[in-house]
Amino acid sequence: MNRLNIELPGLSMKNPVMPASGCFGFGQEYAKLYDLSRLGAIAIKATTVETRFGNPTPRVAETSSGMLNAIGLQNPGLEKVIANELVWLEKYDVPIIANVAGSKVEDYILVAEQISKAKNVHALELNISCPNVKEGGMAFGTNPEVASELTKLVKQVSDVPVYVKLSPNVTDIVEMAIACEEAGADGLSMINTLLGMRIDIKKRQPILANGFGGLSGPAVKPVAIRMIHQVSQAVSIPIIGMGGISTAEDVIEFFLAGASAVAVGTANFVDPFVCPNIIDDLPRVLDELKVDHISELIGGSWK
Amino acid sequence: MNRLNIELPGLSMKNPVMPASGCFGFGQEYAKLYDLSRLGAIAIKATTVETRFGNPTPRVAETSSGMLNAIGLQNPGLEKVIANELVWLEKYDVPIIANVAGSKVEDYILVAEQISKAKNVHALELNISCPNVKEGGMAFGTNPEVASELTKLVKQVSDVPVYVKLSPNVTDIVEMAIACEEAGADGLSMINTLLGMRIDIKKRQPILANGFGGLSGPAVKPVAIRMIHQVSQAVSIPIIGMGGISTAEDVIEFFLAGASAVAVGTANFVDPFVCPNIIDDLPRVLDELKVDHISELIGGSWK
Amino acid sequence: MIVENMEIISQRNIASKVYELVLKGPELVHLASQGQFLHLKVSEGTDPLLRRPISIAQINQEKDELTVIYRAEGKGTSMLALKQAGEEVSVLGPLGNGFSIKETKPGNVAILVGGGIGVPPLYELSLQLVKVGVKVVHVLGFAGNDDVFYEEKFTELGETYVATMDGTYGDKGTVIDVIEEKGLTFDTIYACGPTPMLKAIENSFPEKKGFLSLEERMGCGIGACFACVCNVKNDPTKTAYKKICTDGPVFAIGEVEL
Amino acid sequence: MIVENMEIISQRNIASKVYELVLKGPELVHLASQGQFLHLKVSEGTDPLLRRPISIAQINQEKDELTVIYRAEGKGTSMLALKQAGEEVSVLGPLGNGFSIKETKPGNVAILVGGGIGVPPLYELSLQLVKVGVKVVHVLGFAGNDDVFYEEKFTELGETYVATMDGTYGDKGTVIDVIEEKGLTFDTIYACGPTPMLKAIENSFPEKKGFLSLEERMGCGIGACFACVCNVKNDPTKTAYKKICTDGPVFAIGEVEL
Ligand SMILES: Cc1cc2nc3c(=O)[nH]c(=O)nc-3n(C[C@H](O)[C@H](O)[C@H](O)COP(=O)(O)OP(=O)(O)OC[C@H]3O[C@@H](n4cnc5c(N)ncnc54)[C@H](O)[C@@H]3O)c2cc1C
Ligand SMILES: Cc1cc2nc3c(=O)[nH]c(=O)nc-3n(C[C@H](O)[C@H](O)[C@H](O)COP(=O)(O)OP(=O)(O)OC[C@H]3O[C@@H](n4cnc5c(N)ncnc54)[C@H](O)[C@@H]3O)c2cc1C
Ligand SMILES: Cc1cc2nc3c(=O)[nH]c(=O)nc-3n(C[C@H](O)[C@H](O)[C@H](O)COP(=O)(O)O)c2cc1C
Ligand SMILES: Cc1cc2nc3c(=O)[nH]c(=O)nc-3n(C[C@H](O)[C@H](O)[C@H](O)COP(=O)(O)O)c2cc1C
Ligand code: FES
Ligand code: FES
Repeated sequence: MNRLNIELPGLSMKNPVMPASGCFGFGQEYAKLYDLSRLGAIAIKATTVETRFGNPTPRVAETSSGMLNAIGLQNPGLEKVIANELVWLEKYDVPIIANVAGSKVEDYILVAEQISKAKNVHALELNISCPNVKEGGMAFGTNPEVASELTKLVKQVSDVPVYVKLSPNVTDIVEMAIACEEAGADGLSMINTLLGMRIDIKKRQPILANGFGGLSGPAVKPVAIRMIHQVSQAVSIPIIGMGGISTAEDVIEFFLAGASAVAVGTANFVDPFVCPNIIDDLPRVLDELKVDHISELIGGSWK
Repeated sequence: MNRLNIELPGLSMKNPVMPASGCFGFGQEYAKLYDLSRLGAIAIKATTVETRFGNPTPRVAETSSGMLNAIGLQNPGLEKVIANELVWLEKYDVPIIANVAGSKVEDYILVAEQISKAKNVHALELNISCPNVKEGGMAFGTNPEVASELTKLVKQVSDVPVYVKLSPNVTDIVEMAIACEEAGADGLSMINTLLGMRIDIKKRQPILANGFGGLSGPAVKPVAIRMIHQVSQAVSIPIIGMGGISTAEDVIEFFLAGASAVAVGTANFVDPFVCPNIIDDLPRVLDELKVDHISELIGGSWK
Repeated sequence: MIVENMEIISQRNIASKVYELVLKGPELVHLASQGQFLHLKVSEGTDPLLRRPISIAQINQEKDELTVIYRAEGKGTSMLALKQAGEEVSVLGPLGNGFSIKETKPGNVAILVGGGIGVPPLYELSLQLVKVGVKVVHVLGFAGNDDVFYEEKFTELGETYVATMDGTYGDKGTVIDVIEEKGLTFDTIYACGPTPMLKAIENSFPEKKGFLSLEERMGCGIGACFACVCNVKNDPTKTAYKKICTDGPVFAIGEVEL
Repeated sequence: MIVENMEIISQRNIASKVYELVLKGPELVHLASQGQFLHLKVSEGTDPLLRRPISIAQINQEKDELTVIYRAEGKGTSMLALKQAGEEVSVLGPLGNGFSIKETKPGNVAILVGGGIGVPPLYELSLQLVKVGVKVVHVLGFAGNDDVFYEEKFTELGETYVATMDGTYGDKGTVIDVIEEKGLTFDTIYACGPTPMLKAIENSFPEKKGFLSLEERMGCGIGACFACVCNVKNDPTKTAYKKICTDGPVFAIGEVEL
C-alpha cells in the first residue's frame, strides 16, 4: 500500500516531499547523489525571461537556526531553462513545478506561457514573494489587488495549474490567500522567506552585499505553521507547505497545520540526502501515530 | 570614563541594556540574583487596568533557537502595580519603563495616565503589539491610523515620554513607525514577537493552549535587525532595539542597525545573569572595535 | 539559587530511555533539598534554547554530588543523554519549594507514590523521611517492564510495590489500584507523576494530608515569566494563581487546580 | 562526493587559535585529492545550521585519514575546536576541483604561496608535487609569530620562507615582498589566501602560469544554491559565472574576477 501518494491539481505525487525552489538548482547536482525519481515533485529554481547573474556576493549569511540568502534570482533565462534544464530533467519520472519570476507583469506572463508548455512541467509556482530583487518579486506579493491581477493574467496563459507562492512579510496572510484563490489560483505554496538582515560588526555593514536577505530554515518554522494553519481554514485550494522542514516529524506538523504537500529548502544544504531520508522515514512516523495514509493528517490540528 | 551611558527621552541610562517587558516580571525574582541598579533601565511587565490571569497553560513552547509564548498579559492590574510593584522598585537607582496594555482605547488611556505619575516611571512603552490577547494588543499595532490615534491620546495624558512598541507582523514597518512618530511618539521600541505556532504531532493540536503565540529569541534577530535598519533611517526618534539579543556582540549589531538602547528578553530565561553579563562584557567589545563610546555606533551600518 | 557549571561524574542508562546522571559542583548541592528541581542547559548553542526542568533525585552533600534521573524523550533530553563523564552542564538551581518532611511525624507512615518519570524526586524524599524516623511505603507505577527503575533502591528504604499498566512487571494496573488492593494505610501521601494520577489521588484520599508535585512547561524557572501558573482552588474570581516553578512544584492537596 | 560520519583521531592546537584535526573514515579519504575541500557539520542541532567549508591539508590513504587545519574564529569553528578524539563529525565531501599537479612538469619549479589560513591546502599539494619530481618552494605569510604553523613540515619538502606582517617572525612584509626580495623564480605558482594577496599575485606575475584557490560564503557546497558564484574575466555581458564550490575553489589566474 502506498501510504504517501498525494493528488494535487496537476501533480500526481508518489509522496508529498519536494525540494523547494532555489534550494535544488535544476536538480543536476543532487542527481549525482540519488535518483531524482524518488521525489514527490521538484520545484526548480526561479526562471525569468532573461539570463540573470543575480546579486553580488556574499549572498548568504548564517543566523541562529536559519540563514539569509540574497541570491537575486540567478538563472539561465527562460529559453535555456526550457531547452537545457527541463529537457535534461525529462529522464526522471517526477513532476516538475516551474517557479516563475520577473520584474514586470509581462515578464511573468511570458515565462508562464512558455514554460507551462514544457512536457514535464505539471504546475507553475508564481513567485510573487522573492525579497531579493529590486523590482517585482515581493512587491507583487504584499498587495492583494496586485497579486490577484497577476494571478488572473497568468492563469489565462498557463497550460498547467498555477500555485501562488505567498510572502510571509504581510500583515494579513489570509487576505492575500483569499485574493489569490478568488483570482483562480489552483493552489498556494507558502511560505517564502522572511525579510531579514545581519550586520558584520567589524565591517559595520550588512553581511550580505545586497543588505537584506530572505530568512529560511528551522528558525522560521513556527511562522510557517501559523500561516498555514490560518490560511488552510480560509481557503479550499491545497497548500504546499514549507519553511524550516528538516525531518519527517516536521512534515507531519505541516500536514496537521493544513498543508497537502511540502517542500524542503535550506535543509538540503545541511544534508544533501534530506529529501529521500525524510521520504524513507515517513512510514515510521505514520506507524507511531497509527495513521494509514498521510493524507488523513491534512488540517488535523483544526479539523 | 563612562563608555556606555545613553540619554534618551525621559531615560538617563548608565548603560543601554534593559530587560524586555514580560521577561523580567517586576524585577523581584532577578533582584535575588543581582543588584537591579546595575541595569540601564527596566521595562516592567505589561500592565492593564484590571487584574488578569492570562491564557490557559501550556503558555510556552520551544522552537529552533526560539520560543513561543502566549502568557496573555497576566498582571496584578494597574492599582496593585502602582501600589506594590513600583513602590518596591523605588529602592533601586534605575529608571522604569512601564509597558501599557489594554483591550480598549480607554484602558490604555487610564493605565497611561495613572502609571506615568508613579515616581520611578520615566517612560511608557505602549504595547500595541501583543499577539496573545483576543482584543486590543496587536490589533492596535497593525494599522497605522489606529496606532497613530492611540499614540496621540496617550501622549495627551502621559506625564512622561511615550515609546511605542511596534509589532513585526506587518507588511510595512516603516509606515507604522512614521505614523507613530507623527502622532508624537518620543521613541519606538521594536520588535515585539512574531506570531507563530507549533503543533504537537501526537496530540494533533497546537502545543500552546491559546493556539498561537509570540516568537522570540535568537531565531527572530535577523528580522529585528532588518526592521530597525529600515525604521531608523526613516524616523528621527530613538529606537530601543530587541529581538534575540543574548551577547554583547548582539547589542553592537543592534546599535549598528540603528538602535540607541536595547532590551533583552528571552535570554534571561537561558541565563538569568545575562543582562549584567552583557553590560560587563560591552567594554571588551568596544575595545576590540576601537570605539570610545557605544553611542558612536548608532546607525553605523548605514550612516 | 545559582548558576553553576557542574561536571558529569557518570551517566547510566537505567531503564528504557531513562538515564541516571550524577553531577558534581562545590556550591549548588549545598543549597538543595528534596523535591526541588534543576534547570539544565543541555547544549552550548541556541538549539535547544531553553533549559530543561529536572527534579533532584538524590543529594550527596559529602561528595558535592547530585543525581537526577530523566527520560530521553524530546530533543533536549536526547542531547543530554549523549553527554559523557567529564563534560560540563550548566545548572540553574536549586529551584522551587520541595517536599516538606516536617509534615509527617516520626513513627508515622508516609506513602510515596510515583508515576513513571515522576518517581525520581521521591528517592531523596524517602531518604530524608527515613532519616527522621518516618516509616515509608513506596508505590511506583510504570508503563511496562522495560520502564521500571530504582526498585531495589526504594526497597532498601521501605516496603515497595511496583505496578505496570500492561502487567509485564509487578501488579497490573495503576498506583491507586495497588493502594486499594493491598489495603495500604498511611498518615501522609506524597506523590509525583502525570496529572491524571495526581487527580486520582486527590479524589481517592480527600481527607488525607498530602503533597503533590506538579509539572508544567516552563520559561524562566524562577518566577519571572508567568509561563507555569495554575489556578488556585475555590477562587471564584479565577485571577489568583500559583507559579509552579517558585510556589511549587510541590503543593498541598487541595491548594491548586490540577 | 558522499556524506560520511568520520571519527576524530586527534585535535591539536598548533598556533594561535589554529587547530589541526585528523579525521578517519573508510570511504571519503579515497575520493579526495589536493586542493579539494570538505563541508563539516560542527554540531548536532540546528545552531550553527550550515556546514563549514574547510580545505583538505593532508590525505593519508593507508590509514583512511584526512587532516584539516582551521582557525577557530566564529561560532562554528569554535565549537569544532571543542570536539575531542573519539567524537564523530559529519563530513560532506570531497568537494570542488583542487590543484592540478599535471600543470607543472617534473623538474620544473613550483612556488606555493599561502596566506594565513590559506596555507593548509598547500601541504597536500606540496606532497604530491614532490612525489612527481617537481621542485617546490614555499612562501608562507602570517600575521605574526603566534600564527605561524607547519613551517618545519613544509621545510622537509622544499625551500620555505616565512613572512609576518608585523615582523615578529621570519621576514617582515607580504609574501609578494619575499618573492621579490629573495628574487625567487619559478615556472608555476599555486596560491591560497586572502583575496588581496591573490590579487597582488595576479598583478605581479601576469605572464606566469598560476592557480589560485578562492573563498566565498557558501550554502550547499555542491553547486545547487548559487551562493558562491563569481564573475568570469572579460565577460562584457556580466552574466557568465563560475561557482567556487564546484568549478573551483581553484581557478587558473585570469579565469575569474577576484
Ligand atoms: C518541576 C519539574 C520537574 C521535572 N522532573 C523531571 C525528572 O526528574 N525527570 C524527567 O525525566 N522529567 C522531569 N520533568 C519533565 C521534563 O522537564 C520534560 O520531560 C523535559 O523538559 C522534556 O524535554 P525534552 O527535551 O525531552 O522535550 P522537548 O519536546 O524537546 O521539549 C520542548 C520544550 O517543552 C518542555 N517540555 C516538554 N515536556 C515537558 C514536561 N512534561 N514538563 C515540562 N516541560 C516540558 C521542555 O522543557 C522544552 O521547553 C520535570 C518537569 C518539571 C516541570
Ligand atoms: C573552499 C574553502 C576552503 C576553506 N578552507 C579553510 C581552511 O582550510 N581552514 C580555515 O581555517 N578556513 C578555511 N576556509 C574558511 C572557513 O570556511 C571559514 O573560516 C569558516 O567557515 C568560518 O566559520 P566560523 O564558524 O568560524 O564563523 P561564523 O562567523 O560562525 O560563520 C558564519 C557563516 O559564514 C561563513 N563564513 C565566515 N567566514 C567565511 C570565510 N572566510 N569563507 C567562507 N565562509 C565563511 C561560515 O561558513 C558560516 O556559514 C575555507 C573557505 C572556503 C570557501
Ligand atoms: C538559497 C535560497 C534560494 C531560494 N530561491 C528561491 C527561488 O528562486 N524561488 C522561490 O520561490 N523561492 C526561493 N527560495 C525560498 C524557498 O523555496 C523556501 O520557500 C524557503 O527557503 C523556506 O523553506 P526552507 O526554510 O525549507 O528553506 C530560496 C531559498 C533559499 C534558501
Ligand atoms: C514570556 C514573554 C512575555 C512577554 N510579555 C510581554 C509584555 O508583557 N509586553 C510586551 O510589550 N512585550 C512582551 N514580550 C515581548 C518582549 O518584550 C520582546 O519584545 C520580545 O520577546 C523579543 O525580544 P527577545 O527575543 O529578547 O525575547 C514578552 C516576551 C516573552 C518571551
Ligand atoms: S517558569 Fe517562568 S514563572 Fe514559572
Ligand atoms: S555553495 Fe551552493 S552553489 Fe556553491
